[in-house]
Amino acid sequence: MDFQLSDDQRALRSGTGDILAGRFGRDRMRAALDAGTAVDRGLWRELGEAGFFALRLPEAEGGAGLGLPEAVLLFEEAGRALLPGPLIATHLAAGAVKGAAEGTAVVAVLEPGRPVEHLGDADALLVLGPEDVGARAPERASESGPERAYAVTGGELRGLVGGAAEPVRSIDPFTPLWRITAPAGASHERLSGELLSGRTARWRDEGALLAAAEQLGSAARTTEMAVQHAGGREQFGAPIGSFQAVKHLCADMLVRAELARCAVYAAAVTADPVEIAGAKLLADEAAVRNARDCLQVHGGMGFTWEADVHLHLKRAWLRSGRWIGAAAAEERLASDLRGGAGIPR
Amino acid sequence: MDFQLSDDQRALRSGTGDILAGRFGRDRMRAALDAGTAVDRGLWRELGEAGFFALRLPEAEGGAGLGLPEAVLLFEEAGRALLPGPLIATHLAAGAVKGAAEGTAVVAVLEPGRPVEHLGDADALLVLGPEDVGARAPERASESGPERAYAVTGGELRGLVGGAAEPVRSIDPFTPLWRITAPAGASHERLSGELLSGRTARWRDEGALLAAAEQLGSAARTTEMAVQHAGGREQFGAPIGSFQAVKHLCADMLVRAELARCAVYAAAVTADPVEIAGAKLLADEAAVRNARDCLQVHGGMGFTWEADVHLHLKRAWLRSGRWIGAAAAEERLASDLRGGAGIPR
Amino acid sequence: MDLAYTEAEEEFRARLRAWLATVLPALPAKPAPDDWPGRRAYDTAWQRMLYDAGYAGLHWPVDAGGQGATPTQHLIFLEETEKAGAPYVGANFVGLLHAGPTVAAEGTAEQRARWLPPVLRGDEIWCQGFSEPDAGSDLAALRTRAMRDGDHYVVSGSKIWTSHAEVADWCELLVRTDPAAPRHRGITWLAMRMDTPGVTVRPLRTLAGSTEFAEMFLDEVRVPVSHRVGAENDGWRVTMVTLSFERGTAFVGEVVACRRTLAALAARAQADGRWDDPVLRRRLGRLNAEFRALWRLTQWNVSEASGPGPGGRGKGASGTGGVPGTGGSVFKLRYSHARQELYETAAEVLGADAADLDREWVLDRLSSLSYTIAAGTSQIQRNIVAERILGLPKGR
Amino acid sequence: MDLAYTEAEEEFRARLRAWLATVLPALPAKPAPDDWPGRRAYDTAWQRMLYDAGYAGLHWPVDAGGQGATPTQHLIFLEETEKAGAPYVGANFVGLLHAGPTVAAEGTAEQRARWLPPVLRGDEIWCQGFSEPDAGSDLAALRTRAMRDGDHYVVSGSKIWTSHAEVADWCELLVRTDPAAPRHRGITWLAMRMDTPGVTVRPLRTLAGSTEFAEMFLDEVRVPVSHRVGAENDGWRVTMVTLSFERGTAFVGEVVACRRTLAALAARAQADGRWDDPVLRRRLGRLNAEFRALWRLTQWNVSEASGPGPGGRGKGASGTGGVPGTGGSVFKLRYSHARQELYETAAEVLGADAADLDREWVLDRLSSLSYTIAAGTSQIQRNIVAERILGLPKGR
Repeated sequence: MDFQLSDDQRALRSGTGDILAGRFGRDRMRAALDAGTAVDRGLWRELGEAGFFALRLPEAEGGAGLGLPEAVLLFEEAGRALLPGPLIATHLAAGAVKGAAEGTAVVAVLEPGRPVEHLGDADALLVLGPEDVGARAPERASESGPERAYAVTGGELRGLVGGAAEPVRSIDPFTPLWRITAPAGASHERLSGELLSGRTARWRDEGALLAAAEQLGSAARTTEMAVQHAGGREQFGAPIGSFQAVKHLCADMLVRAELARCAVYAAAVTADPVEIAGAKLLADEAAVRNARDCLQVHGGMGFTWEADVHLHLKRAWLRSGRWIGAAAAEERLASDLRGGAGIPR
Repeated sequence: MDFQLSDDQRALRSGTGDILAGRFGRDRMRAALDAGTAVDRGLWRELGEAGFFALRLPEAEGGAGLGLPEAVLLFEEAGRALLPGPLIATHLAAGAVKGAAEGTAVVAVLEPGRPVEHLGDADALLVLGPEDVGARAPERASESGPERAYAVTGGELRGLVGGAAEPVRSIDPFTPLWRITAPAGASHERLSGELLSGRTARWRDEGALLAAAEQLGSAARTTEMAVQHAGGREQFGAPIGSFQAVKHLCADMLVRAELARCAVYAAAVTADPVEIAGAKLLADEAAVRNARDCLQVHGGMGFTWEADVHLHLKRAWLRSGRWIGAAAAEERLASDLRGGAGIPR
Repeated sequence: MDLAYTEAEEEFRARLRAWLATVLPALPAKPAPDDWPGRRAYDTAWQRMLYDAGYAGLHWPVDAGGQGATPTQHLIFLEETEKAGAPYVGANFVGLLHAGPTVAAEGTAEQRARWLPPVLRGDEIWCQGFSEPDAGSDLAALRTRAMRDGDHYVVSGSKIWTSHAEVADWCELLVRTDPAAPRHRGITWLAMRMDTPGVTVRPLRTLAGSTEFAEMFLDEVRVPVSHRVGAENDGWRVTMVTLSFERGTAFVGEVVACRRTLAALAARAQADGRWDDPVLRRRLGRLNAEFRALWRLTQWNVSEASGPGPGGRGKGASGTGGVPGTGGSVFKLRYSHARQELYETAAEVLGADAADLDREWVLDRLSSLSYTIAAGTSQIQRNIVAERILGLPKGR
Repeated sequence: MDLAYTEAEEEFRARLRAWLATVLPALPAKPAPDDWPGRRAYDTAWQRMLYDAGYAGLHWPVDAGGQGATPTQHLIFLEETEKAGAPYVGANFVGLLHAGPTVAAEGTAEQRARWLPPVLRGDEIWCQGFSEPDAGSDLAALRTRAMRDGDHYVVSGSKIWTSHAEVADWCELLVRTDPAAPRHRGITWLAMRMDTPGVTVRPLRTLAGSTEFAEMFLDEVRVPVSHRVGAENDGWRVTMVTLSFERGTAFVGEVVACRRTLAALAARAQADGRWDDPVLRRRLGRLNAEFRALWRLTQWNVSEASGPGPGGRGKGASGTGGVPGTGGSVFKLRYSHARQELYETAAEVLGADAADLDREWVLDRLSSLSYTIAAGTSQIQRNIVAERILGLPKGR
């Protein structure tokens, strides 16, 4: 057992961090925000070239042949950098949707009952089957509906955007949302497209894990932001970080981020659905609460548009509702206890 | 509107405090604890003479003719002083069970499914009907079982203590407990005695309110204890109360106690079941969490038997489960919202 | 302990209700959130209606042009206007609730005559120039400098978090007149006309996307010495004395609004089936206890403030009253947290719709993020409660 | 990132399991909680069995008589013994986990030869005399005085929270040898025989009703200078250096125990129908996430400590490791809170039975109240995390 990053993994993470710092540093991030650019096609292709989407494809198919542990390191960096766009859906679609692996296609995802992120920029739309609740995805899939996914492209996609979907004024300026206006609940039934059998449960779990990784990156980043502000900002003749009220907020932020880190990394190694649910639950909580505490540490400055903290908070809120939410995660984790599950190896 | 104590009420409260300080001050309280004395018959009669039990009986029946607002002030002081014994049951039984009003009888109460406090010392036992859940007591009473209460005395009571009940090793050294060993759930059905019609719901609510008042007194007392300790105890060259980590624990304790105070006093004035549920919920939380925080402020000292803080915590735990618990209180408060209840006058 | 209102209080309530029922239906449509001139016009028109009906400055002393109402009458006023959906105090906020009371308490007869009537009539509105970029929680660290030049002060510096700056006539300004004095001793209170040369206002965008606040830059702004209230270097005391005007009523309307929101959330949850989730339902029930108790705490504070003296009955049995602003700290700590929790629960009720800015409660949720920061962070409030009420020692 | 154990590690685990399966059924009955001599005998007999089987001092260096096992092997040992329900380290705690490692790291060859083998064989047990009534969180404030008198120190003062004092042979003692020096500089580490004249032990009753701890009064106790480990006045460093021995394994058994308790709570809730309450069920699910993650954090810390050097790989990518005891602070903060939450949830599962001391988990709930206090309060741990890991400035 060696639950530490290998040298290759460290290099991958820092390399990704460097690419994002160079291509989507704070100045460009704020410029994209001001311009209302969520998906930058050029950047998307660069991400594709850097292997962001093809990471887990076999080398024979043009991928890097790496696994979920490497993928979570990438998505952690993406979360840290506030990188926008349907990164997870495009990553999942690599190999299944043309152009996804290379970053020449932008792929969005439809989860029933939820608005679609970045539909307007999408070249393809993954349509997932119904969500499982209260059980491990594979076990319940047969009970809760057809275990199927579609990839919707071309004319049907344009028809959707043109008619059966309407833009929503999104709480997160980096995440445009579209509401499917077909009769509620049935929307995913009405779509057809390339059938991608047997992937719904796996995509849901992998999507949840990668979203958890983004949450982790965000939680770690807001911890750094809070610490930096607390160390520099003076009030009452001292850095506010010297006051226990602020200091202890920061300490609790680190604890949340580090526990989430271990949960996310371990879930990436085991790919166990229960462990993924736990990782998502803890990472959601870490991202949301750390952004909240970061805002509190920043005081009035944290309430301004100029500070980045609101961007982390809003994105963290959105991700919390995606792939697997708190209620479903807790139910899955409870179900795991039913079997009298002992201690894992 | 004048939501402040009247001069008479202030005098009643301070008079009660004086009586308890004189008759059950810390030294005597600890002596009773060491001796294992929960109910002191002499003190019980003195409480009866001071009007503790007869407070709300009409003057014509030997009472003081006062109301719930005055009763909560008494029970707040009792909670503050850690006064043991089935005070609430005996108070409720005044006028219905002989000797209760005068303090010559000790009256315990049986709530279905819960252990009986002080059964071994009891001269009479109130047996209440089933608990209501999810609705205001009066409305649900007819659905959830016969709205009836019994007073069990004499031979049947002795038979119960001798056979159908067994002592439980209680977590609270001041509150001996007895478990009814008759078939679960049916225990109250098997008992007979003097029928006291139509009182179950009222007694439940009044019992909940008076228990909330005891919790309030305890929460206020543990706040004082924490503040006193924090002001005197020095570590790192300063009183620990000068450190924000400790200071802010104490501030939150006061906030909890004061919000509970307003809830309890208002519920005493209105006697509204929803308001009583809210008061119990907030007072339970204030008593338990303040005792926990008081323990934390005391550090290792708080973990000793010698410190009083554990006595407050253990009693607060017991009271939280009595009369109306958190789940039932929250459901009752939620039901209140169903009607689209507006803003009260 | 009496929660029943007196006959006089009930009469006051009935009259107010009747009047609201008459005038509210005739109000014009509300202006758009970013239409500042429109909002000023709307808010001041409402103030004028209150003035004409005899409700302006309800809680102000009679000799300041107010109605000298009791705190309980003020509570009833705030409760009923909120219930009826009447306009908020809005642009009149600083004039009616801070600058005006300050002038009433500390100004000369001439100053009172000049500044108070236009506030009550809705003719002039005020903004507040207290906070600075480097003086937030630590207000006394303010550095905006005022140098005496004959019968004027020449003021330079910058202020932040100034609401309604774009449309205000006057600004109540705290400036440093003696940099050598101890922090609290070198501060002076000035009334500054917003059209004085050298005043620049720049909108400040919040995370909610709106420009509710502004930054204000002062470049050698000349303020007549006659616009100083209180003595030079006594501005800290002058400002703090006003807090005792509040008398427990600060959040009456807000608590009423929270209870309305809670009832609406329950209705929505029932309509869409989420009510069947006991986790959510119990959470709503808990909030019911919370806001009912906060309402009772408000009544408690108002009753406590109704006694003689500026602080009411002094430190009451509960320990929450007496020192102006401390009973308020107990309330604000709990209220600001409860209201944030209310909107978090709203997000649960909304589900996926919580991401839609056009849904009810979504912008409120964003705005609520400031509650534990603005007007004294929760951290500062805990210091106040611990040190001023509980008597714990100040930190080293 | 590799969570699979190596072949050698699996072999170690298999051998241990086989041995446990052989010896555990033959163990005598556990003594009563307050039977201190019985508990000593039971615990030391177990230690002797470990010694004979080659498991004693598993994590100690070989030259100290230990097995020089890797942190991962130590983790496996703690995991398997907990799962198998083997006896706890009990009365051997201080000797094996603190005093022994201190002597191993800082003692002379003679001291090591004298004190270490009896600890490993279970022949002698140690207790700890560090805390004092006025030196709890602020350990360096200790005042127990040691005056040099020829080749002895004469020690007077009082200690508190001393486990197993009634039955210990030796006490590792921190005393003040230079009252004039800065707080951390005048402290010396001594090994004191518990049967020396002048040592008085008084049981200290906890809120759980038990006498797990003791107070110790020292009245001119003579301790040979040769029983000093490290230099005079260098005791603070001597004591702290031992923490690096821990290598992430401090709470392995506890986390395993928590996960067993959680599974038992779920089983109990299912048996009596409370499982149907989603509020309780989801709370149990949440705790499952919590303790699974704490187990992974343990593996992370152990892996991090497995690198070269006393602190392992130094400050890792996560920022949790490196400084001895700081990764532990992150863990302890979360774990102590989670375990208290576990027993609060147990009380929910128990319902009315939570008041019955004879029910499972009820005494555990009482004991758990100390977790956020003992061995550094959560407040102190947050200071450590904020200052030593995050680099925030010390308070004024």
